[in-house]
Amino acid sequence: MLDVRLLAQPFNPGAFVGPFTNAHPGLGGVCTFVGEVRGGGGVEALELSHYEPLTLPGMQALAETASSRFGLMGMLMLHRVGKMYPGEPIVCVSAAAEHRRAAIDAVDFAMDHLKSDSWFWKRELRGGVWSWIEPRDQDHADLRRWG
Amino acid sequence: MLDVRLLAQPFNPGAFVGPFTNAHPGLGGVCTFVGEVRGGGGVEALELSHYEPLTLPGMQALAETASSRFGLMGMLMLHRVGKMYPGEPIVCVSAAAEHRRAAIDAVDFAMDHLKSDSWFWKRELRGGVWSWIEPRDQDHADLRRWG
Amino acid sequence: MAKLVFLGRLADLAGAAEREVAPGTLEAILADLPVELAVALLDEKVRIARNGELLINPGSIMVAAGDEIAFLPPVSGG
Amino acid sequence: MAKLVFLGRLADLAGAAEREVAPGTLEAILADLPVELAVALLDEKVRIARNGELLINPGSIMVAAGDEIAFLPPVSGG
Repeated sequence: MLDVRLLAQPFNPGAFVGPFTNAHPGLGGVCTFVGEVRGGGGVEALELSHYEPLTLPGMQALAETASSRFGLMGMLMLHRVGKMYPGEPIVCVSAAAEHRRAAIDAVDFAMDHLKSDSWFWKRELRGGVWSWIEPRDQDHADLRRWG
Repeated sequence: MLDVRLLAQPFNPGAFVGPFTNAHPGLGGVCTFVGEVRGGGGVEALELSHYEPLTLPGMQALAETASSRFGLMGMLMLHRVGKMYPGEPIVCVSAAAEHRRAAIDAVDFAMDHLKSDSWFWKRELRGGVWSWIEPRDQDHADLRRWG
Repeated sequence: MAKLVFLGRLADLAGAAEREVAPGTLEAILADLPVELAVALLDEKVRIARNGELLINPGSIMVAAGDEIAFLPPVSGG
Repeated sequence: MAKLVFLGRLADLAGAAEREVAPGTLEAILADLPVELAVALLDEKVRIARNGELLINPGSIMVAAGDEIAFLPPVSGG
């Protein structure tokens, strides 16, 4: 089962991961990554914008790629958009598989692609001033790991 | 925070992962792996035995090693013992870190070591007959990944 | 009319997330925009999509009435 | 008395998870056990712990009253 969503409001990852896990009887393992907004360096808020016609279809395609590449039973992929605050979950990716290596690798793969190859633009509020976050070289290095 | 436990009764991973996450304000990400008892191949039940003076101290040492190797903010490590049934969680490892790669790698590392280098002995019930599960070559290959 | 959509920092530069324009060639549409904005939109790192489809070679397209042309700067990453 | 603890399949072979024995050298204690069990306990893959400490060279140890000697076959893995 692929469950891919953009969420405009704060969410509780456990409320999605529990039902996702239960939807796959016979699984061997579930790996989940939850990213939160970091508050370090004086960040007061983060705003994510997306482009409706590309962002969700792109995530759906990524979930399908990860699912077939790693032979998953299912993948859950949730991403916040809009304005959010330190400590709030921003992304949650879960992979259900028969074997743990597939589940862990699929989450690693999906996170690398979500972070650097998905249609999201982020800006941060520091000291009352919004500024856009530019791409990082590390992201391209992360992607190259997957050939 | 290191939270390492042996559990003799069925458990709900979310009930541990939620509070574990909340105990680390400022984290960037949490990676969690939950393994369940697989019911394939006619397995009716699984029984895990452990040796009290070695098993829990060994897990504690593993959590400390993973935590310092990957610079974690915390690690949660839960393992069932006793008799369990297909679909029940058998292991749950969570790593909280500032950056996602550390969290994901720490879970991968901890699972490889928990599975093949910890003091647990498993037997399976199939067709009313219990039989011990022997070590697998794959486990040693998994461990060699970490040098 | 057609619609231009500006993502990320391009929206700041354009002063709005969207802008209505008359149909025509993309070249002509850009020529009517403030120069600084037009230059930013033509940056080689900015991808262009028409009606949700990324364009491989957007330079010479015709923008029809009802089209939505999106300008997508590099995503923010990690 | 001292206590022997058998883990995993060794408990099946011993017919019990634990066994009380008189103190003495490990060699003498094993010699009093059923031969098949003694052979299995001496398998090079079986680790031996005294009072929760793994022994590097258990061959010649003295087992004192109150000691707990555990026999640990290879763990099950994956």
